[in-house]
Amino acid sequence: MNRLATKLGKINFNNPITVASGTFGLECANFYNINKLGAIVTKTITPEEKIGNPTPRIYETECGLLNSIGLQNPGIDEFLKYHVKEYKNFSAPLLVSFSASTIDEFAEMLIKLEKIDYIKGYEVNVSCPNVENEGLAFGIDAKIVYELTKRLSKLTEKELIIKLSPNVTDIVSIAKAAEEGGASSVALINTLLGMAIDWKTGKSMIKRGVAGYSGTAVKPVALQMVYKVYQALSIPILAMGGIQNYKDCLEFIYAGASMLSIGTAQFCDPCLPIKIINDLHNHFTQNNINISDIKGKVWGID
Amino acid sequence: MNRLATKLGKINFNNPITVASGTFGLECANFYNINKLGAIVTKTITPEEKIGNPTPRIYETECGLLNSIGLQNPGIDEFLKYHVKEYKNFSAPLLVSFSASTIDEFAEMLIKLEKIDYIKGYEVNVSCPNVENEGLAFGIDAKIVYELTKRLSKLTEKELIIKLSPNVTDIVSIAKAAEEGGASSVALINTLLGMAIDWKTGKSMIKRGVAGYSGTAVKPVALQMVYKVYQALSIPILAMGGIQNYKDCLEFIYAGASMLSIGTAQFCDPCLPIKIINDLHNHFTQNNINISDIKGKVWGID
Amino acid sequence: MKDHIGIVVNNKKINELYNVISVQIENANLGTPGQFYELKVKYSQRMRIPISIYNITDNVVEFMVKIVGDGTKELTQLKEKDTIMALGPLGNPFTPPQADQNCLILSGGVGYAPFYYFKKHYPKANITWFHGGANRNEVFEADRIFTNDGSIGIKGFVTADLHEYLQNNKVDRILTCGPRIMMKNIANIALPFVKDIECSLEEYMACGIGVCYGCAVKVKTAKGLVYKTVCKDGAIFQGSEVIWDE
Amino acid sequence: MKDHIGIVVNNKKINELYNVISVQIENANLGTPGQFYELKVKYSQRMRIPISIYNITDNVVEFMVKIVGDGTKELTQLKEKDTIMALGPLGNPFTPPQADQNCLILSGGVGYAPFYYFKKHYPKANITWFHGGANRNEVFEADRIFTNDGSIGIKGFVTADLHEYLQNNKVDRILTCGPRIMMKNIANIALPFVKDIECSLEEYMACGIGVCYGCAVKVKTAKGLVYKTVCKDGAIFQGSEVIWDE
Ligand SMILES: Cc1cc2nc3c(=O)[nH]c(=O)nc-3n(C[C@H](O)[C@H](O)[C@H](O)COP(=O)(O)OP(=O)(O)OC[C@H]3O[C@@H](n4cnc5c(N)ncnc54)[C@H](O)[C@@H]3O)c2cc1C
Ligand SMILES: Cc1cc2nc3c(=O)[nH]c(=O)nc-3n(C[C@H](O)[C@H](O)[C@H](O)COP(=O)(O)OP(=O)(O)OC[C@H]3O[C@@H](n4cnc5c(N)ncnc54)[C@H](O)[C@@H]3O)c2cc1C
Ligand SMILES: Cc1cc2nc3c(=O)[nH]c(=O)nc-3n(C[C@H](O)[C@H](O)[C@H](O)COP(=O)(O)O)c2cc1C
Ligand SMILES: Cc1cc2nc3c(=O)[nH]c(=O)nc-3n(C[C@H](O)[C@H](O)[C@H](O)COP(=O)(O)O)c2cc1C
Ligand code: FES
Ligand code: FES
Repeated sequence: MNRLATKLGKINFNNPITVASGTFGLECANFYNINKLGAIVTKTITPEEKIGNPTPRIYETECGLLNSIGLQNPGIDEFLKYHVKEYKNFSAPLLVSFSASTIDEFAEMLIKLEKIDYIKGYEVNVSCPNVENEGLAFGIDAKIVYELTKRLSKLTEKELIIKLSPNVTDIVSIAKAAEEGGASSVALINTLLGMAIDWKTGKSMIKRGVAGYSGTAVKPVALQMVYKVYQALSIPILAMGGIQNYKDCLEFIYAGASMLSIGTAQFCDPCLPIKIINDLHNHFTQNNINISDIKGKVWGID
Repeated sequence: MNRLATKLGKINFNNPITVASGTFGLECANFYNINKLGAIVTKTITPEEKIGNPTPRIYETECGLLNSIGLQNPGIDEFLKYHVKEYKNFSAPLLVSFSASTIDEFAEMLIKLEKIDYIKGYEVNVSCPNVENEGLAFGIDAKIVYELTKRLSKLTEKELIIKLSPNVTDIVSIAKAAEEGGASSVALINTLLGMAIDWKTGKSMIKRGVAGYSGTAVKPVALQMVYKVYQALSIPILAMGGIQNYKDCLEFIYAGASMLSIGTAQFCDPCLPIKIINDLHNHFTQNNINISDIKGKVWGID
Repeated sequence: MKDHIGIVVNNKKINELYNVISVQIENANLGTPGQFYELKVKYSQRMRIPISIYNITDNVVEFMVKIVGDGTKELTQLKEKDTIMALGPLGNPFTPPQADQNCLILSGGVGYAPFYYFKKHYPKANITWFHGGANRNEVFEADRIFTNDGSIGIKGFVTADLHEYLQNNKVDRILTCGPRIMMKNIANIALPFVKDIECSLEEYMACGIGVCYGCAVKVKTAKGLVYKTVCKDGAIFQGSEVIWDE
Repeated sequence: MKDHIGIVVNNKKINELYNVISVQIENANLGTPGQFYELKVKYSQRMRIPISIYNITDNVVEFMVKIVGDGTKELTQLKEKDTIMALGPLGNPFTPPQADQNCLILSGGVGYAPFYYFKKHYPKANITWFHGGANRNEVFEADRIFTNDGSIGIKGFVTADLHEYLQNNKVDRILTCGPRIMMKNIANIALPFVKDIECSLEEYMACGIGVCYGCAVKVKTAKGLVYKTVCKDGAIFQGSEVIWDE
């Protein structure tokens, strides 16, 4: 029996650990056997090439990371022509993250991606804070998320994950809209909005001013959202936000996660995803449990 | 010349440092001379007594604090009868924080408070995450904030500060509603929503499950909101969220703050507000500047 | 009550789990049994850790610390001459014993700490002391010893023969400190015999001085059920007033 | 490229600002001049700190570290036998010098570091080395020395007499590392004389391995302006391709 086995809406995974979009690349194969991951998630692809945001793009705060990459990517056509092949020979299921500015563009992208049989599912990024009028505008409006998901779900039989923004008044209503539109799972959270200023000079540490905030600091926020969404939805959750070790994973599983993405913490340790898989395996074996025994089973709440 | 002098909409303060509602009490007089504070802000008062939330109410995460106090307070009548007098003999301006469930209740409270001449202003808490249907429901809806502020601003000539929730899609629209309604200043941020779970047992660390999240972790989020609100509004900002030292204060002043509240960090050091005042004084003297020289002057943003 | 700069003068490992840390603190002699300090290792990011007064001699406070997590671990790693912020003494003391009173102390694990000083502070009091712990590492000198695993003393909880004891002995006051469930059981068993049960409670703390209402405990009062603070209204509460099942 | 467990074998203070830290790292001899490691003090919460190879002998890498903030300070506090995670060697080396090339090295402050190993690695190369720094603490052995405050060497920037020098001397390549503004000035002054200007750039880094696009630098390419990564495409870029005013 594989204690770590888990699933999202349509795919079974050998283990619940994957990597957060934008924090992983095939360069990681230099450090460990990528096939050991539960799944691979690509950096977000857009309809056209994006050169990305001006620099500085990165700043480390006391307990988190600010980033303003701006979805730098070669665009879908280049991706399909050159890059996607590089993922072909990995056995870990491939999930492609993509984003666009209109529902039509999203749909066109999905149609193109559908042609690649070794793509096993999609993480639809409606929540990137670092580009204007792309992604985020969608992620904050339940109606648009519903329309988008409805359109996309008709175009594919594969895993359709909607990745949500935490920068909203009510993430549950948006998650529900995705579920009603036919998403097979939801992913949360993308980055919070954050900022840092050099106290000596008043200079913004990030050229674009406001950036995406991730890492340890955001974990309590992410956990709260996963908990609430789990209470309200019946489709599975791919959870992320500040995960640093297997203990954090257990917190998220108790809150309701079926699967987990490691993001920022990889920058401290590129081998972290594999270490976490091992630690989880040991924990589950020692305690003679599997994921479904504890998923969503947080207690002591009044 | 007093380099630390600052003002909100209607009051001048000797220095920009005050204390965040709910994190300070007159017990602090055991540690320092409270009159050295720029202002005193009380714990939030409600129309009726509140016994508060079940325990545990407090949990410290890796880089922040979760709290679920539930606005425990004696209610306004008891407050006016017994407690407010204790503040009478302090020279630091007194700002009373209050909250309620309906606009009428808010207005009735204000009318009662207006009778006390040594109350110099109000922090209207429309943003407490730890009580149901109280405060927060207001803070997330621009229209209600506008109606509430309009009503209250007609009832007082004193400083009227609206304290905003960060748990919203667009804090600027809500801040604007407060400005249009006649607020003389805005305060931000109240706590984010957060959660923590015991990874060993799955037990929620806070009895109510979801709690308010404050401290170092939230500083980048608060800074970003202060920056955006400063860009959009013309009334002054009382800023807070994770301030730990005078450097953090400078970041917030560069982002646009006129005044600053110290909250969670006092739990590490009850004398912190006074230390920060001294450090700010030294910094301003050494650099031969005052607050208005740097307020809102963040640069390097593209 | 002040935020003192304490100087560590000794840090002694008692066993795998426990240390006794001696800290020189200005005016520390003013502290009374049942009061505590909120300690903070300088330059540590953590909030403060409430630790009871275990002993005081010449303005040196001894703290008995059980390692349960990162914060207590940090405390046990302090070295001689290290400084440590010590906010206190905080909270209320146990009521001083009267000459003719028979006091029964019931402590569990690190709940032993405040009573060591209590006993020393009131040398003339009539005190009987039962102490219980999970195993031999959790057990210290007392009149009767219990361990859950039977590795030393009587096998069982500290409450094992309490009912019987109270039937056969005149006890005027009980003083107790330990896990909540232990104190709850003590209150249930003992209240029919003894009105005056002083319980020293624990709750997560933030401010430690009564301003944040973080360390709440639900108690019965004339006004009905209210939350009082462990740090300012407590840490000592009457067993009869605490709502144990919150 | 691997995340090695390095062992500190020496940590020498050169002056108030600078240390040289020697770390034993498996297969370190494979590192070439211009490459760097991402260092991480074990158990520190901070992300990694990119530091150039300053020297290599028998799989011991020397790093020259200038204290500018918390992370670099932590590095200088490492003691013999401490372990430290060392991810690398990362990035591309400077192009090896050809036999007949006259190389001019222009370094500023801690930008000195990679060239020490460059010079050692290519003992037969024709190298002239100008080094500049703010004051005497920022200055190390070189052919010509500049300080902003004139405390040692020529008073002024390292570029002070560059134009004149290039007019009077045949230079085939320039190699430079230092503050961006210095390298920008060098490119402006020198490009009319020298096509081949290898600049070692700095940017905030997160991953260090080319996956996050955090350490971007804008460069001209045949396809137009694009952002390349310092950690994987760099750290060496041609002075003529960098968009200096970003
Ligand atoms: C008035 C008072 C007096 C105390 N006196 C002593 C003493 O003399 N010696 C001593 O060793 N300890 C004493 N304690 C307990 C001590 O404060 C906690 O053990 C300590 O704060 C734990 O910190 P940590 O970082 O090591 O553990 P954490 O990592 O914070 O927690 C480890 C475990 O302990 C539990 N825990 C932590 N803090 C508390 C708390 N405040 N209440 C209930 N459970 C908690 C957590 O749930 C967790 O399971 C006292 C507590 C109070 C309130
Ligand atoms: C490829 C490469 C090679 C390097 N080689 C060396 C070396 O051999 N020796 C050495 O001492 N340093 C080297 N550095 C610089 C070193 O990485 C930074 O000084 C260090 O990361 C600062 O960390 P800190 O925590 O001490 O400072 P922080 O507290 O993070 O910052 C202190 C100050 O330095 C500035 N700063 C910090 N990091 C960077 C950065 N990456 N880019 C630009 N400005 C920054 C900040 O704006 C701030 O003003 C190199 C950098 C790169 C990219
Ligand atoms: C440098 C960086 C780049 C990111 N790029 C993307 C991206 O392209 N698409 C996306 O959906 N999320 C992106 N994210 C967000 C992460 O996928 C993740 O949702 C977030 O960082 C929270 O997880 P963490 O705290 O574990 O990093 C990025 C995050 C970082 C730090
Ligand atoms: C224990 C605690 C109690 C609080 N109670 C209140 C309150 O009664 N009213 C209110 O407006 N904000 C309350 N807050 C929020 C703070 O005033 C402040 O907005 C927030 O904590 C962010 O600042 P900080 O990170 O400096 O603490 C409370 C915060 C804490 C930690
Ligand atoms: S810890 Fe703040 S009231 Fe007790
Ligand atoms: S630091 Fe991530 S790409 Fe260079």
